[in-house]
Parts: sequence; C-alpha cells; structure tokens
Amino acid sequence: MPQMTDERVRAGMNREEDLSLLHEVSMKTAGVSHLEMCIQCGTCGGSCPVAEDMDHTPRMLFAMLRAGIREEVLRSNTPWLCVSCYHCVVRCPQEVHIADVMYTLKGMAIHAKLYTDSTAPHFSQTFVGMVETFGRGYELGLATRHYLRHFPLRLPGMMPMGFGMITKGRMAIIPKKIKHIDQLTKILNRAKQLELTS
Amino acid sequence: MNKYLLYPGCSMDSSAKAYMESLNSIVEPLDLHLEEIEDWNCCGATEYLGINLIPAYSLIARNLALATKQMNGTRTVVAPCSACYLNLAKADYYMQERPTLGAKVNEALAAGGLEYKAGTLDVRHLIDILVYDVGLEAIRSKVVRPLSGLKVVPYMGCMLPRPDYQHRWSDHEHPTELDDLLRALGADVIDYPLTTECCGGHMTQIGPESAFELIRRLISDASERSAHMMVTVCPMCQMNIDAYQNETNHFFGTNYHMPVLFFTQLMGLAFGKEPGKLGIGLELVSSRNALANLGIEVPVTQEPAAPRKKDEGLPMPRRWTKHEGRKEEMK
Amino acid sequence: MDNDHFEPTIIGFTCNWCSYRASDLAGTARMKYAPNVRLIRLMCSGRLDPTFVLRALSAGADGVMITGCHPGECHYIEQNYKALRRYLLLKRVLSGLGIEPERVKLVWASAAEGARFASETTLFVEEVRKLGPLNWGKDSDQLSVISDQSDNWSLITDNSSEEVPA
Amino acid sequence: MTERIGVYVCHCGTNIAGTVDVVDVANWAAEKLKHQGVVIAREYKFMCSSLGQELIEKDIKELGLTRVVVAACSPHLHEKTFRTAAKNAGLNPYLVELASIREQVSWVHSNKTIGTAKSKAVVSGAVSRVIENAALEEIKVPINPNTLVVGGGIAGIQSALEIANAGFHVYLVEREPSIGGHMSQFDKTFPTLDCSACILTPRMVEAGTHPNITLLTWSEVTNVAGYVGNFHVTIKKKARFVNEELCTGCGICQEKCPKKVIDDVYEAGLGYRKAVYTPFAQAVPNFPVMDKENCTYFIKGTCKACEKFCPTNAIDFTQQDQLINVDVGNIILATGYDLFDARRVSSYGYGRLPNVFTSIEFERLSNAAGPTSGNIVLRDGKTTPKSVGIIHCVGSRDKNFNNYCSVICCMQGLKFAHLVHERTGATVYNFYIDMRTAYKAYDEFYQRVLEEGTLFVRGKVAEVTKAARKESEKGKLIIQVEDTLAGKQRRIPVDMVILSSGLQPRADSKEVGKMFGISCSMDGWFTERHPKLDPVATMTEGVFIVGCAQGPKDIPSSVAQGAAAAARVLDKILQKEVMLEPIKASINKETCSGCRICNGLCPFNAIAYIEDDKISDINPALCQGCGTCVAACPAGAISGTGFSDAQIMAQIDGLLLRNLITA
Repeated sequence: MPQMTDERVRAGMNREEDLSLLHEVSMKTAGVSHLEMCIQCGTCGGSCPVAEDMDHTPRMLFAMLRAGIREEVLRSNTPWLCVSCYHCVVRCPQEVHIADVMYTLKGMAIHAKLYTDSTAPHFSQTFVGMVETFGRGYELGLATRHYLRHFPLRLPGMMPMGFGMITKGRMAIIPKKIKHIDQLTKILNRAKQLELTS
Repeated sequence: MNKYLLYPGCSMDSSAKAYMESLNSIVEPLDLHLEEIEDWNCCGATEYLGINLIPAYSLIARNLALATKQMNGTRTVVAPCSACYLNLAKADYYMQERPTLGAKVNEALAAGGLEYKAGTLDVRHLIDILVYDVGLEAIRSKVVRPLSGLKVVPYMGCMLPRPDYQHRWSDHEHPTELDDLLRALGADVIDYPLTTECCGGHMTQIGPESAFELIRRLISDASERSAHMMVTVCPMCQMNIDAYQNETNHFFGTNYHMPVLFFTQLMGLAFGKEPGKLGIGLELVSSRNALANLGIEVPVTQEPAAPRKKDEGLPMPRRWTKHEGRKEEMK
Repeated sequence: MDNDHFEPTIIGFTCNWCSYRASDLAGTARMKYAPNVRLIRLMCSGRLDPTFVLRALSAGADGVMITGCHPGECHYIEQNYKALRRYLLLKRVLSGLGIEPERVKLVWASAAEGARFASETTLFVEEVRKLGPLNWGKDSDQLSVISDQSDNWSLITDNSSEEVPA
Repeated sequence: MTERIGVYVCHCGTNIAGTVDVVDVANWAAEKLKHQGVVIAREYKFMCSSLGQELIEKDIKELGLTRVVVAACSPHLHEKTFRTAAKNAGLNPYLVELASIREQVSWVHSNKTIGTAKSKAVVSGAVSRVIENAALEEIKVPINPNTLVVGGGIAGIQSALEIANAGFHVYLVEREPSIGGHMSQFDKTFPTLDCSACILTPRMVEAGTHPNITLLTWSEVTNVAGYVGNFHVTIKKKARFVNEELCTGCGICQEKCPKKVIDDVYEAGLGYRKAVYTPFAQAVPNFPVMDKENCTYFIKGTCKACEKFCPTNAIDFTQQDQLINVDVGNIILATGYDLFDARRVSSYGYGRLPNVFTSIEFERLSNAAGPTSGNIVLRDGKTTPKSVGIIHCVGSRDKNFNNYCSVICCMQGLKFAHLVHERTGATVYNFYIDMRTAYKAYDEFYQRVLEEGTLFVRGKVAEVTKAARKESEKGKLIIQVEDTLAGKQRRIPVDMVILSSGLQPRADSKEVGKMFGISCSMDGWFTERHPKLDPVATMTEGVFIVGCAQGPKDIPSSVAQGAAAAARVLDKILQKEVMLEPIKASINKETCSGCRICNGLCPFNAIAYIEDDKISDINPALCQGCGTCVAACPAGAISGTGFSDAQIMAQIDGLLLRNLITA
C-alpha cells in the first residue's frame, strides 16, 4: 500500500475545491455561463482564430477549472488572446458563454496578479483609466502610453502609421470629455463597491 | 421620417471619421433621422469587461439609461460600430438573463440618478436598419451611379452577427445582409468565405504577431479572389486592416494593397455624392486605384463573362435561407 | 404574522396523462420539492369543476394548483383549453370574493417535465407563503400539514417540528 | 351503511420506509380514521408481492372489508395489481384506492417528519374518497381482427408480415409511391455490410404479394375515429394517374416521358427521375405514379407521351384522389424519421461548398444502383477524392439543433470510412466527439476500420472552409478542428467532406400524433407507454409505435420493435375482446334540462341531443371519460364514474383533514 503522502493529501484537498473553482468562475460571469455543461468536444479550440498562440485551448481551460487547477488557469495566456469573435460561442453545442468566461478569467488573473505577460492587462487597465477619466476612449493617448511601456522599440516603426492617422484627422490630439463625468464617476464608484461585496 | 436614437461610439469622430461623414451624407436621401444620445460615454470596448464586471456593465448601461430619456417616438438605439452594438445589446440581454446582475447595475446607476429596465430598448446595428427597415428596394431606388465594375469583398466582421442575442441576422457564419446591400448598389460582390472572421480586435495592441496573422489571412484571401477592395461595417475592422496593413506586409514580407472602405462610403458614392464628402481619402491604404474601376473617373473595362460551361456535375442542394430558418424555429 | 414560518397547505389537481405523470417522473428522478402540496388526480384538467377549488379553499387550503397537459397536447385533444377558460373565470370570481386570485395557479406540465413540475410547485408554495394564510373557513386551529400541533389535528407525533404560527 | 375499510401501508423496502414512518402512518390511520370505518391498518415490506396481496385478500374475506386503501407507489404502477387482488377476493376492484406515498412523498422529500405527516394526509384523503367509490363493471368490447400499419419502412414491413403470417389482415399504408423506406436508399448495412437491397427486397416483395396484406401506397391516413378494437380510419389514396388494374409495370411510360426532374426524395437530390416514375427498379408495387407538379400535360395541357405509348392504356389523366374507409382493431405507427437538414450548420458549408455531402447523398453515391453507379466521386461527377473527412454528430448532441444523440451516426460514419477506403483507397478521417459503438459486433467493426488505417480525430469539427492559408490547402476543403487528445488546433485539407447527419422526428409528427391520439416528447418523437418496460405501446390503447417514430434507432432495433408490436397486436386480436375502463360520463334524464351546453364540449362527439325527449344523452362507447362535461353541466345532471363530485369533494376534505372533525 502506498503511503499517504502530503502531496496526496493536498491533492485530495484540492479536489475538494474542484467545483468551487468552477462555481466561482460561473458566479462571476455575466449571464448564465453553462460551464458545468462542457462535454470537452473541442468546438471552441477548433474555432478559435488565435488558438495556435494560446497556452491552452479554451476546452483545456474548462477541464482545468473542473480539476480545480487554479494557478495554471490564471497564468494561462489564453483569456488574454481571446479576440471576442464569438465563433466558439455560437458553435458551442452546450451553449457555454465562452467569451464571457474569458473576461471573467482575465479579471480573476488581474486580482490574483497571476498573468505572465503584463502587456494585455496593462492595455486593458490603461484603456479603462482613460475611459474613467474622460468618459470616452482616447486612442492617441492610449496607443502612445501603451507602446512606450510595452513596445518602445516598435514605436518608431509605428510612426508612419500614427503620423498618417494624425494628419488625416483620424487620431485626436486632445481627448474629448463627456459633460457629466462626475455622474459617471459616481456610478462607477458605486459599481466597484458592489463588485467587492459580491 | 424614420427616427432612431444614435449611439455613435468613440471611434466615429476619430479613427472612423470617414464612417461618420459618409453616414451623415446618406441619412437625408434615405429619410432617416438619427438623434444622438446626449452625453453618451464609451462602451468599454472589449477591455472593461475583463477587469470588473459590475462597473463594466454599469458603464454600458449608463448609455441605455440616457437613451430612455430621449425615447419619444422610438425605442431603437442604432450603433454603427459592431463592438458598441454588441456591448449595448449584451448588457440589455444579460441584465435580463441574470436578474441579480440587472439589480446591481441599477443600484450603481442609481448613484448617478439613473435607471434602466432591461428590455426597454431595442439595440440594433446601422446595417440592420438599412437592410430591414429602409429596405433594399428603397436603397436601390436612390442609386444614381451604380458601382458596377467594382469588385468588392463584403467583410462583416465577427461581433456583428455573433452571438446575436435577438436573432436578427440571416446566419451567424455567412450572413448575406452586406452582400445584398452591396449588390443593390450595383457592385460586383465576391463570395468571401472569411466574411465573419476576426480582424484581430485588440490584438494589434497586445499581441501584434497574432493580429498580423489574422489580418494577413483576410487580405490575402481577398486579393486571391481579385477584389478591388474590402467593405466593412465596423470601425475596429477598418482600423486594423487599413492602419496595420503596412506593418503586416512588413512582418510577412508581403506586398498587399487592399483598401478597406465603410459600406456607407460606397452607398454615398452610389447615391452620387462627392468622394470628398464621404471621407474617401482618409484611409491609409488608398482606394484611388480601386475607385478608378468605377465609371466616372476611368471608363470601365468590363471583362466579358466567361461562357458558362454546361454543368455536367451533380446538382447542388438548394441554399439555406433565412426564411427556412425562421420556419424551423417556429416548430 | 411571520410568513417565513408559515407553512401553506395547498391542494393540487393533476390530469392523469401529463401532469400526474410529471409528478411521477419527479418522483422517479428523486427531485426534491416543497412538501406542501397534496395531489388529487383527475382524468383531465377539463374535469376541474371550479367548485372543487372553492371547496378546497373553504376547507382550509391556502392555495390551489391546477395542472394539466400543455395546450395542444391534451390527451382528450383540447379539453385543457376549457380548464384554462374556467381558470380565468375563477380568478375573477375569487377577486369578487375578496380572495387574492394568485392563490390559484395554472401550470402546464407534460409527462416529460418532472423538473418543471417540481420547480413550479416549489415556486407556488413560496408565492402562497408570501400571501400568508387564507384563514377562510378555518377554525381557530391551523390545519397545516407540517406545523400543526393542536392535539386533534396534529399529524406529527414527535413534536420536533417548527413552532405553530399563531 | 358504514363501510369496513382496510388500510395497507407499504414500506417498498426502504424506498418509502426510508423517508416515511410507515408504522406511525398505519397506527394513525387505525386510530384517527376509525370513525370513518377503518377497521384494520397494516404495514408490510412489499405490498405488491404475492404475500402482500394475499394479506389483503385474506382480510377482505375474513374481516369482511368493503373498501381497501393501499398507500404505496403511483397508481400508474400498481393500481391494477391491487384491483386484481381485490377481485380475486370477491371485492369489486373499483372499491380499491391507491394513495401514492412514494413518487409523491418519499422520493421527493427528504425530511422524515414531513414525509410522515404528508403521508397521513394522503392516506386520509384516500380513505375519505374510497367511501364514495362505486362498484363498477368493466366494459367489454369486441376486437376487430384487422390491423392498420402506417409507414412501409423496414419496421412497418416487419410488423405487417408478422401479423399477416399469423393469419390476420393488415392494411399497410405508405405515403411514398413504394414501400421500402430509408433502407431502400442505402448501399450497405452495418456492421456486417450486407447489401441493403439484397436483404430488404425479398421482404418488400413478400409484403406486396401477401394475401393478408392490403398495400396502399401513395396514400395517407386523414382521419381516425373510435377506440381500441374499433377504430374507423379514413385513408386518402392520392391519384396515381395510372390505373393499377391495367398497369403491368413495364416501364415504357417512364422511358417515353420527356420531362426530367431532380429526384429530391429517393436520390437525395443527386439524380434525376421522370415526371411519371417508379422511385427505383425494385419498387413495390411496381406501378408508376405521375408527379402532377412537373408533368408537362398538367402544366401546359399537351404532351401525353406516356398515354400514347402505354401498351395497356393504363394512363388515366382523369383519376381523382380517393377516400377509403377501413375498420381496424389496432394501429401500428411506423412513420420513421426525417434526416436533419445539414444546411442549418452553416459552418460546415453544405449547400455552399460543392464537395460537402450529406450521409444520404453518400449512400446514393456509393450505391451501385445510384446516380454514379457506385463510383465515389466529387460533385463534378468524375474526380475520385484522395482524402475524405467524415464528420460525426451533425445536428445531434448540439443544443443549437437537436440535443439528443442520433444513435446511428457513429456506426454510419465507420461504414462510410470503410466504403471510401475500399472503393477509392483515399485517406479517410473520422471526426467524433465520443465513439458510440454499443451493441453486438459493432465495436468489432470499429476495430476493423481502425485496422484499415482510417485516421480518427477526437474533436467536434469547428468549420469546413475553402479559405486556404497555405499553398498545400489551396483548392481543398479545410477541416478546422481541435484534436482534443493532442490539445492542438489542426487544419486538415481534404477533397471531400461527408456529414453524418442526425435523425429527427417527422416534420408533421405533432399533427400525426394528435390524429392518432398519442403524444410526442419535447423533441417530437412519439412517447411510449413506458421507456423501459413498455416501449412499443402508447398511452392510447390499441395504438403502437415502432422504429424511428419512437426515437432514433438502427435497423436491427427497428425490426425488433416491428415484431414486438406485432406480438402485442396479435395478443389483443386473440383475446377477441378488450376490457375498457368503466370511467364514463352519464346523464341523469330527470335533471337534464336540455340546455345543450355539454354538446359542444365533447371532442369525441359522444354527446347527442335527443330531439324527442328534449334532453342530451351520452354514447358510452364513444365517451373517453375526460369529465369535462361533468364539470360544465349547470344542472349537475352529468355524473362521471370513477371521478364523481362526491369522490373528489370527499378527497379534498380528507386531504385537508376535515374528516377528522366528528360532529
């Protein structure tokens, strides 16, 4: 009889958590996720236009959620690569809200600080920061800030494009701000509190 | 007059200025009245949803709440941008599917003195309005300069026909709305198998290599099919394929030159408007040569159609139509 | 009165072909639902004489659930439409009598819909719980199945149940 | 008269006793319901066992019980058992009442205190009710020995032959011009690879020539009236425009007919037929039919080539649809399935990409009698594919389409793989979610196909596209799929794609079910009486379902069901008469005011107004016992046996413990 090692005990405990991870993701997802209905058919992984670059196919992530493998899921680049094209969503035979689950996993990874490459989270956060400040997206500021931080070497290469966009008036130099930004701030602050309490 | 509430979205006055300008020039001939939602804010694109759930939906719902205040005579919100359309439609749908989400969002809205009851508004995309409300017949009747000789690939993009919460589109994978509209303008529409594939979305910002591959697939298939240009309905698609085409060529060592215009720009041209009034020229990959195929600048050299070979093969099944789909659902 | 501790008593009418079989299916599938409903099997929801409902309410029921086959799927072709008509009429009569019409509910459940039968039952129990006891034609003693302890009526012998609502 | 009532509470092992204190329930009934007439209350491990039944029989005899209440399972399971026991002991079976404390109590609640309390209420209701029960006599009706079989596929043919061989008459009705069904379109049958036509044709001929079978092809049932033993069926025999008495089936008319039409039915749209045609060479009967929609004479008013050349003058353009009435005792529905329309899965490109084929198209392609004489070629009609992808679960196991497994597609996919391999030597891929090869010799077939070198990819195909990304993909169909076992997305270029489409209920199954008085599941398949123990009977006595009408199944299962239903029908025929539940409504002539409100309520036309007496009357043979008229009679003149007002009112009082109040 093999001895009950600490690893085994811990594995057993982790198994206790299996469903709790799946349920946590389900609860945090907008709409009804149907995650527990996944039959591992691979329609999602087959449909995904960026699957080649992903650490795990979406299907594998769902299997890992079931198995309670939290860290590896939240470290995966898969949710960050999701382009929200919804091919998998409309094709999924079990109506899993795959794209929305990806959003949830991104949020969880940010909170747990478990992503491996910060490019994508920073881009999202920079974008959100702009929206919270101005109420509108501000492409020039976003691109500049983002590129300075993550692709400084590519910035000169992007210049012709950026220049073209500016000269053709397709990139605003000055950000636009909505009138009632204070109202939006109040709403978002309240929403953030609600998010914490949930 | 057909009145609608307009949610333009951030890109319409910057990167997709051409879309806005061309839209403005076709509303009058089509007798459309678009009333902009007062003080609308950004929909959060694909970014906010990945950070915080309730704030993301509250951000979107503020627009819906504001729109309900302007609801005299219409309950339809029109979004010309596919990402905005999807976000607005999604918030409306999920606030119903998950009532707890709806309640929390409303609690947040209340902090700003607003409220939105899910299901109050009808969120629709611009092309949906044009094809199904205005109608192809009405559009055809306004055409004074048919686009014959212009070979176009209709590029719908992904966020418009999917996930399609309200079952508005003819098909999730190969919708025909844009094809039909372009055909009504007289253009030579090419069957484009990638019409609802992704343009890369935000990947141009966070993982350019992945995005370039997606862009390459689109433009290479379009030029493989000898298209003069791609026609799109979404600012993000236009931006990615247009602004990043040079980079993509650079990355793969290719030499594609595939202009991308908004469908409203082509409508304007077909309605006889001046190219300058339609934002033509704002694209980075110039459409000048492509437009030269149109009668006015350069005489059209229309290739004689190849004589159809007698079909000796096996007959094809009839194509699936939206009509049949509806019937199937009724059952 | 604290409605949370009030256990409503409900009489449920089922048809022999769909909804009684739905409740059978809920049983075979071991689906748990609220125990407050006691069923009476009829051959068809069309057999439901509105006076049955009035009798149940006046004899101590807090609510009545009427169930039958889905419209168009009646074993007797279309008799459940007649049940529907009577149900609508009955609701008007009840309002006239000063009784909340929500105390009577019509639920369609096919023989395959055990889950629906179970969830609708639980839902209706909660709805009636919110309305509170009917107290129509009841004596001062409560006739609740579960919580009643007054000697003569008590169905529970071990006294371990919840307090009797006053 | 005070009744002497016995109450019997069943443990059902621990099924009931686990959640209900059965001893307490029995004691409670003996004590609290004594004033109602309960003289004995017992509990027993298994009331339905022979010992349990003997217990009741003994008490009836020795204690002189006049009423019995059994608190056990649902009446749908054992009502008959206990009624028979009572009958054996000399008590009228309708004086027994079942109180369900299993399906309606112990299985749906988990708290024993609550379960026990509810059981007491249920028993109390049954005791109050049984007092009001009346002794009833079952109604005997003679059985008409003729049988109607609807649908001439393999299942229907099997049923018809079994009954006909036993010496009884069968009307076999088929909507298409020939019997044979889907099986006649197939090339080979799995897992033994028998030639489909070789094994089916002899059966078809036997059915077509059997003296006990009246074959009605090109016909549809339009109305069904009556009840078990005595159904009156109306059949529309569509005009064939060919006189069956004169036609010899020589085929000259087909040869001479100038109008070529795509054959959407038999050739699945891949081949052609004429406007006057027999669907295939071995058709039974061999008389052609005229397709009025496409016939030049019917469209333009001239042509009549067939008439000119017919050697026996059998062509008759004046023929009309004919209504035939037949009386039968039993009905077997073998109406089959529709193939899932693969165009609905737009990502697979059927209807858009020429070299995507459906399973039925492939059957015709591989069939030696098919449009390509059995050559497996692309849609250009000549190129042999070098690589073929077979996609499983098309339209099945998918909430966007049909949620259920279509049963046959895995084996069908394997069969196709074998045929492609054998006939073309092409590389074959099978794409599956789960490989389902249950049943005799099926998995061995899977092994065989593996051995032949077919490549298997576990993954539901995401899309089939013509958009090439690489040189090697150009001009091919690219199957994009996640190989879930390798965890990688793959793009596999092939020349031909075959969609193993699922089965779905007939488009008109709901209406057909309604006509025959049976119900459909949520998916649309006909519902059997019991999913395990009574799979071919329905809730309607005398109506049976076989083959795919009941749910997706393969040929062996369809044949087995066909034979099973025949055995059930023969059983009924041989009994010569059938007992009907005496649950009927009747009108009290004294109190009926002749208001005629009830007349329009009866869907079975059982209530007639008698002009002379100025009252209404109910025909018990037609009455189905629903009780709607009972509930509607403003004068209370209609009473329903088995479910009388008095019974139900008493049960209400009993359930609410009103019966405990002693005056």
